[in-house]
Amino acid sequence: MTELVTGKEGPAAAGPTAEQQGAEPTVVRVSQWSDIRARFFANKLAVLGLFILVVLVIVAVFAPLLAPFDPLKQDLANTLQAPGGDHLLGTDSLGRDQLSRLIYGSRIAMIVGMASILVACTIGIVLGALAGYFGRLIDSVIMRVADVFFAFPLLIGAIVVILLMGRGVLPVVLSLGIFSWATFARLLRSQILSVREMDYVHAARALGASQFRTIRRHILPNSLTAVLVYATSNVGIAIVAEASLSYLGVGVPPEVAEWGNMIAAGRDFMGVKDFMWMYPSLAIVVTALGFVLLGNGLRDALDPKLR
Amino acid sequence: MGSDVERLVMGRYVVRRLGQLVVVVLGATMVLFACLFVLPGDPVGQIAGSDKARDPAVIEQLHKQYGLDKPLVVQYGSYVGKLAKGDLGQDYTQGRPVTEILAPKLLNTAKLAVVAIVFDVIIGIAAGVIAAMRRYSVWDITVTFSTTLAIGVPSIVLGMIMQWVFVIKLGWFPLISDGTFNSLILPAFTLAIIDAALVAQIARSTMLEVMGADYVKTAVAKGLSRPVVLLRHILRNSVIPVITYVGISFGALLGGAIITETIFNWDGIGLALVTAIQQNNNPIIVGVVTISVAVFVVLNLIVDLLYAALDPRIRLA
Amino acid sequence: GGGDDDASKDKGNGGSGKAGGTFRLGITEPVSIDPYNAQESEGILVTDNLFSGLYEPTADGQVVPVLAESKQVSADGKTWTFKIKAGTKFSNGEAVDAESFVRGWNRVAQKKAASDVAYHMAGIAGFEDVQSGKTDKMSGLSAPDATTLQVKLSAPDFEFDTKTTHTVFSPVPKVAGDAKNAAYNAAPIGNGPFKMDGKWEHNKKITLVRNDDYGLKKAKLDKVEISILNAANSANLEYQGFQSGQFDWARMPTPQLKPAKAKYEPQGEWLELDTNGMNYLLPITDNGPLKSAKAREAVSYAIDRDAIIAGVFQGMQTKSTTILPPVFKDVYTKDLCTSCVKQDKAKAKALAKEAGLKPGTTIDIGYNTGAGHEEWVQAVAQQLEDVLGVKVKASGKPFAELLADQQKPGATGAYRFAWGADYPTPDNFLFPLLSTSSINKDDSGKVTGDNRGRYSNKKFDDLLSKARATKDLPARNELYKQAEKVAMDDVALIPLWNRTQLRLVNTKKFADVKMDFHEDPNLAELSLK
Amino acid sequence: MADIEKKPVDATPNVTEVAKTEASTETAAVNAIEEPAAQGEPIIQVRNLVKHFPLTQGILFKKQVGAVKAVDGISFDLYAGETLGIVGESGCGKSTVAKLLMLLEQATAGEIFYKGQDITKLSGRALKAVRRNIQMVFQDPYTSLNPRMTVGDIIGEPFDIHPEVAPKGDRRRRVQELLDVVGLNPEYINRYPHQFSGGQRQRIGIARGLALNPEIIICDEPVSALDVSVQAQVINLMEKLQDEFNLSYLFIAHDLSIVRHISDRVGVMYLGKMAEIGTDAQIYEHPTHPYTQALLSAVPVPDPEAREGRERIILSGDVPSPANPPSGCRFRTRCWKAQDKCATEVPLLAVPERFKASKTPAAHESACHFAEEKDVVHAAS
Amino acid sequence: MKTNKLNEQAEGDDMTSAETAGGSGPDKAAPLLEVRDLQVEFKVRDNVTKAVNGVSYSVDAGETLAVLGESGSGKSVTAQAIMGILDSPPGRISGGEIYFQGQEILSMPENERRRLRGAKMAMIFQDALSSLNPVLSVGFQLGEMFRAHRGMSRKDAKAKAIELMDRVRIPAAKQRVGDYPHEFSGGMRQRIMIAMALALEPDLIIADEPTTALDVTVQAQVMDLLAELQREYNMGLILITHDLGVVADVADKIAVMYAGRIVETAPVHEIYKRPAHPYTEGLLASIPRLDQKGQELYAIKGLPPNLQNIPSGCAFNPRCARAEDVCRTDIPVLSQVTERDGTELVGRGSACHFWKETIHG
Ligand SMILES: Nc1ncnc2c1ncn2[C@@H]1O[C@H](COP(=O)(O)OP(=O)(O)OP(=O)(O)O)[C@@H](O)[C@H]1O
Ligand SMILES: Nc1ncnc2c1ncn2[C@@H]1O[C@H](COP(=O)(O)OP(=O)(O)OP(=O)(O)O)[C@@H](O)[C@H]1O
Ligand SMILES: [Mg+2]
Ligand SMILES: [Mg+2]
Repeated sequence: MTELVTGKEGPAAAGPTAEQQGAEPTVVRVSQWSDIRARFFANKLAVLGLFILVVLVIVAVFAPLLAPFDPLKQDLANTLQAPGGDHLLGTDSLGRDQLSRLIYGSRIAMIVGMASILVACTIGIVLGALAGYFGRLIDSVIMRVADVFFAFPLLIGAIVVILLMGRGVLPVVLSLGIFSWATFARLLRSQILSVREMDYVHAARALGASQFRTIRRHILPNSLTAVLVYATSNVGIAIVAEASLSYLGVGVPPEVAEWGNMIAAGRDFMGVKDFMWMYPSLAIVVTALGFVLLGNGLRDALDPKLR
Repeated sequence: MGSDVERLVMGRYVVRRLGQLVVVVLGATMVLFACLFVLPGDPVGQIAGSDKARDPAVIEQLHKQYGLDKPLVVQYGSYVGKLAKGDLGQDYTQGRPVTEILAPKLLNTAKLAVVAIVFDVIIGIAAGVIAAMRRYSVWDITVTFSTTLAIGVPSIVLGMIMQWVFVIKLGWFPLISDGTFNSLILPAFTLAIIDAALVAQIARSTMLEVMGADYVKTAVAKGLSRPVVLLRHILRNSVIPVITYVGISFGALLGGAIITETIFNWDGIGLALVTAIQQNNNPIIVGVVTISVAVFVVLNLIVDLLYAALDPRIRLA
Repeated sequence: GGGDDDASKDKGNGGSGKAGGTFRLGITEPVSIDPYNAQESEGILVTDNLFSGLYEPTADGQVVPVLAESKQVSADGKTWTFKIKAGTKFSNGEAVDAESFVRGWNRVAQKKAASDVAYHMAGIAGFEDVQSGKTDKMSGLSAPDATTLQVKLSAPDFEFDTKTTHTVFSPVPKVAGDAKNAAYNAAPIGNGPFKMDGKWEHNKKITLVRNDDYGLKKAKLDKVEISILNAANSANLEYQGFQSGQFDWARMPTPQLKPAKAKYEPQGEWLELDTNGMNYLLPITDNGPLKSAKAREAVSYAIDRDAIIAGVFQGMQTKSTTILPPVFKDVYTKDLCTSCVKQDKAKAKALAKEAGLKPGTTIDIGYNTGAGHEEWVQAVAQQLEDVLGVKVKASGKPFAELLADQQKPGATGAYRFAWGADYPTPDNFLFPLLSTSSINKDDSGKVTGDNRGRYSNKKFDDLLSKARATKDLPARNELYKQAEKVAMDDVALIPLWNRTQLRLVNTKKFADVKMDFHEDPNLAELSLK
Repeated sequence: MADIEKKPVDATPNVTEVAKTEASTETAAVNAIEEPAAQGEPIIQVRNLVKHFPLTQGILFKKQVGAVKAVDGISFDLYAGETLGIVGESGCGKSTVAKLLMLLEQATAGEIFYKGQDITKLSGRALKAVRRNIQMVFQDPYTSLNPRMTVGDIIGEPFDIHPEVAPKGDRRRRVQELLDVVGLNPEYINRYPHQFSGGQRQRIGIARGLALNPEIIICDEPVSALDVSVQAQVINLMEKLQDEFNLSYLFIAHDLSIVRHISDRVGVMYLGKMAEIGTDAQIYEHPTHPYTQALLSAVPVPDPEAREGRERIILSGDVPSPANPPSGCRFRTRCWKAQDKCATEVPLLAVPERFKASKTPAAHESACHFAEEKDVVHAAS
Repeated sequence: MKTNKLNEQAEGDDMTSAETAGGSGPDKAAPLLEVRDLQVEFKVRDNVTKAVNGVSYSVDAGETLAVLGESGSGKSVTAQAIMGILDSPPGRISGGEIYFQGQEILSMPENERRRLRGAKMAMIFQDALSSLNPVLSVGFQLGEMFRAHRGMSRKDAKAKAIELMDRVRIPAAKQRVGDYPHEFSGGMRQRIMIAMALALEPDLIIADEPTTALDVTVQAQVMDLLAELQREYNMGLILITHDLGVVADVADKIAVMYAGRIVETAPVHEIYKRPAHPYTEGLLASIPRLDQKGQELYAIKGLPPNLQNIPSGCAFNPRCARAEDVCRTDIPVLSQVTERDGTELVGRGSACHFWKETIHG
């Protein structure tokens, strides 16, 4: 390599090698992700959130193994049993084992939470990316449509869709998805609008990169993080919304072992059989908290400002 | 600067935004109309609350009365036509004007929402300010922790717990919501708490941001006293994002009202919606949605105007 | 006997209680309080106390005269002539005469009224023409003089007097105008023991005060304060209100029934009554897995009503073993439904096998949501699955959808169903629910009548026709009994439990409080202690 | 550094003929583009380039209510192997010119000839060929590198886009070579941009620009964001590379000292127009446009000895908005020489009449009605 | 080297205030401002950034001290410590004293300190736009000075604000007094900042890169104005910059910072001719000059130091051509620079083990 750094008072050819220049002592050889991972795992609350969710996922996956009873098995001779004995968390008004229902409930929570966010994310990302990248008329039209959806309060919108589709897991997933994509689209669009003007995007275009390549390699990877963080923290919100729908009697059918249903069933027993609504409530709180913590942790870990 | 010109610009902006409002409200009602039309079942096929089917003659007469005998497009057209005059049609059970039915309920919900927003803002800003001022202190940690917790607690749960503790166990508040302030506190608080936590977090982070801003350094360097710096230079700039958030959250608040009103039986539009759904009382459903969408859009307009009023940098265009 | 002409029958509240006092209770928002469209217990509570008609029903299913001094029915059962008590007035001073009855009835039947309860008048000659808007006066109604009301029917009906117990047959003053008179609808002026104090404050309250000019036996209460509660949990609110002394009459939420009973029964504040309604499973009898009577019987045997009542209802309901509720004392035949008496898995299985119900058969059970049916439907579903090995698909829907489901051609399975009598006659159950003519399919095959189980049996229909043409009450009742037996043998309906009503009553303050035929407190008779 | 013969003093880009090559087919166009440029010949000729950014309003359908005249009729030539510096105050349109040349923005009007081809009209293969030959180095080394790609990916991306330049197996080696060329340790290939300092990142950007062996590199303020002590490293590197690879630079900067140091010719821009253009000596020692004179006089000279004697021209007022530029000469609102004529007549960029005949260094293009020589830099000595 | 040892102890912790760092000039009467061995650190996450590591300098009334140094060398942090507007947390003054008009101000109660700010010492920031409160009118912000320190009424303060805006040559001050910062151009904003600093005619002004954000031609306007006003009021001025050109124009003396330390101090004329520290030397050499075109530029090799991990010994040693072993182990103190014959050069100091070799070639 030729000597780049020379000068009139030429520091007697002190061999300015690249190695020396670059050898910043603090820069450990880490990839971006391991960096993020390290930051994430340094955050105790975030780890707690992750732990909660991992436990939940395990519970959901292995529900049949973990649940002591069939969650749908009624025992009319033993309804409303207080916690303890055979039924650790008691039984409901049809004599079904509360613990088993709680365990199976985690399945619905996880499936609905994740699937609905997946739906919202997919619609939001596609439309947001179109609006953000192409701008002009496409942008205007998409954003006005987003406004309409944004203006529906989530629950109201969801109820309308469920009215249309009937009760069940799929309608719940779709309805929650359909009424939360607008935020994703807006978020992604604004991210893209700023990323689009970044010099590295210009650089790629200047190199002759195709539009597709520019979007895929440069714009999306850099605008998606915010969306992903939002998505993570929103899974919790979706789970709560799902339980709320069941609570209102428009979610999944009442026989399904689901937390909102359990709370709804226990609601009238307030002050009489409080265990009925308290345990499922606790489950929702813990789950929602898990996602909040995970989302916060991810946000902090991915925030370039905190680097 | 030329205040006339500014007023003109602002006037045009408001007109344009109101135009947007019309577009959004029309879009929303159209979506809804399409949805309700596809629903199975004749909304007036049955005598309210019983298993008895209505007499075909009566059904026919009711169809005529509610315009259900006409094609959807015509129904939608006449709905929009009436909407322009502030008429939301008649409900299917009592045949009373929807506006008349919903007006007191809207008022109730508004009461709830306003008190909730007041709670929201007061609790949120106070907590946020304390946390930001005493950064890294016990206060800060407490606020961070409790806001995270509050965000994680869904309102169905919170509402039930509040009811259990304060109504059933302590008996401090009435179970029957009679519209008095006393019966308002619990639902409003339930409705407010999640947003209050978010407001606190936003307030905290914007406070911290503002506290680190150069102009705050300038203010301190000018030798201003702490309260002046805090109130005039920090707080004023921090409330702007809070206001924006509160505006947006109002929509969510209406959604949340469904839950809170159901739990506390607060006779508002949220509860009306849930009831109407059970009864296929479509005019009420459409009415509630139209109202909440319109309220949301109008509030956002107000927030934008407020935003411009508070931050001279924002130019409405 | 409802054929009594004794108009001055003392209702026997023997003057034990004092006059005065305010009775407070909570109801949900009624559809209407005007006689033209008052329909459910809440609306009728008000209308019934604002208006007095020809006859009224008693809690135990009898018919007693009010304004009717006498009645006469022609031999063909088509012409009825009522003598009306003279000298009574509406609360605005207007005299109550035969004309006011004619006015009231025509007002209901008019097309514009679109009254949900007008069909009770369907038997009056000329009703069709009024309903279709051709004219606005029923040709069958006339008032030859001020105290004579003559009613011509289009078909024989020896129970027309019983039907007039319904509030829809109330007289109205001239000011009532037509049925869409909003001012009158909100504050009806009537001729009842009470009158409106102010107007109906929607979703808030209705206040009644004693009508001191009432021409019959005056009420003792000064005032009735009716709070209108949120439908969403009115039972809870009523119960809470009762506990806090805010209400004198209350329903209770199911989970609270047990503790409430334990507490209030010993104090004499617990009221329990099997009323005029029944809860059924409505099987679709012309199609699907329950087409055969054996299949239906199998289902009936498979249900463990006792377990459900004990588990889900905490023992607060009574099992039903008949089609007609026990309130019809004269026709009630306990345990008519043998398959209802006790769950019998073996019989159920055997019958199912005969009927071809096997694993893989799916039975749909439809019910309406948000009305507290979720749990017992689930319990029934599970029992059927367990016992019969079939697959049960329980689906909850909003009311209108459920109705559409039941009505649509090709419906199968069973539906949750309940029926309450509008007036105390077995005919009001048997005819609309089970007669072939109540199926009423329209051109598209949609069932528009109330017989949505599509039960059709010539023998049953004949018995019913015969009963209707029988003037003599005991003979009539006997025919009804036979008809019920026929239907029950076919398991045309699967009875589940009676409509048992439970109330709390403030007996510390009030005396003689009873539940009337409409499940409301007998406001006109109760008194202060 | 490059030792290009100074252009003849009467070289006036507005007058020089554009040697247009009408390529009938795409292949012909590509061939014309791939033909190496002769040293000293114009390689890029910009003619009357205009870029207006529309100011819009509207809900669903936007209507234009005005325009920011970022670049408003600019012509100049860039010769093979030379460095053309462009200076001017913030917002005068320098970056916009760069983006137009890079075809990152669509020109509102005007032409850009590259080896005789109007590249604003190209597409497809020909456009790709142009892109291979013209590269850019950006001002901000922090935003010009994709934070989620490794250095190897960043420098290797040009090869992904133009696979014909380097066979797949060869790419890694080429990337390492490039790292070596710009003075970075080739082992850094797997690192991410955030692990480098500003100066190092700028080198990465340069390496990316060099990857395709371009003929022209457009540098938009390549050292402005760097620390004083690092600037010189990068400038030296750029000069060395110019020699080594026979590059032509369009070098944009607001630091006049650096521009002079690196440039053979310099253009001075003001509010979207070229005020003056000439060789570095002509501009720095014999400026004839008042704006250039003011600009030069305002440059702080890091020599306290020089400061006493210097005549400083302090301009009054601020730069007008490009959305609403003054009529006539755009500089007239701040010019001490302005007369009525300046408000009505737009001065053309041309060698001023009075110098045309003479062979003085003042005879270079200047867009001023009252062009007059004034040596501000050497005023003291 | 004796001085070395001394300073290492100082690094330890307990350096008495009597020990003014280095030989920064002859002892006159108390200077307007004197900073002694100031140390500031920032605690960010688990890291401690040592932003300032023993800075000492002084300014007299009417004098302009230019503080030079590249980005991150601690120039602004020192200034903020003087003004008492350090971000704390995470910032913390971990040592040193600051004397203002003979009074130690770090130990002063906050209330008294506040009264100094604005009234006796004022500061101008780099980015005027972000340094002015965006939601308050400039007139209000100017007037605040008078209301806070002089207890003036709103109306009087406004009149004063207009007067000030006139002073800094803002056209149509009366009409524009109610305008907001974003409605002004960059140059005008910076002039408003100057007006604010001058409002109460303070004795000391600290200008932190006042013109870096401005265009070349506007930069000249603003620097001119500032220098003129400084002369008029006979204020002490600390001018923070990394532009050696600006320094040459206005400064009387210079302090060069590197990695949180002063590496060289000198009267302005001398430093350009004979730098006594290799860093200053490199800095000067790497500037291309308008009038000296031709050769390759001199470049200081290597990268600026990482403040979380400052090289041992002389922080500049990895980039220094003269570095020897001692430079990697011993921290050089700022010592008096002398002529070859030993005569002290007034006001000159260098923190280099080999200053002699540097200055005398
Ligand atoms: N995409 C755009 N949309 C609208 N206006 C633009 C856009 N890009 C640039 N401009 C405007 O065009 C003018 C010229 O901008 P440009 O970036 O070319 O200036 P510059 O000379 O590079 O300035 P600087 O020295 O600050 O980089 C400016 O007024 C700018 O606001
Ligand atoms: N609020 C803060 N929090 C954390 N670190 C800080 C803070 N302020 C300054 N620093 C650190 O202190 C060091 C010195 O910063 P300072 O602002 O004094 O540099 P400077 O010499 O003024 O540089 P520039 O020329 O860029 O303004 C920097 O490394 C910076 O990261
Ligand atoms: Mg630029
Ligand atoms: Mg600084």
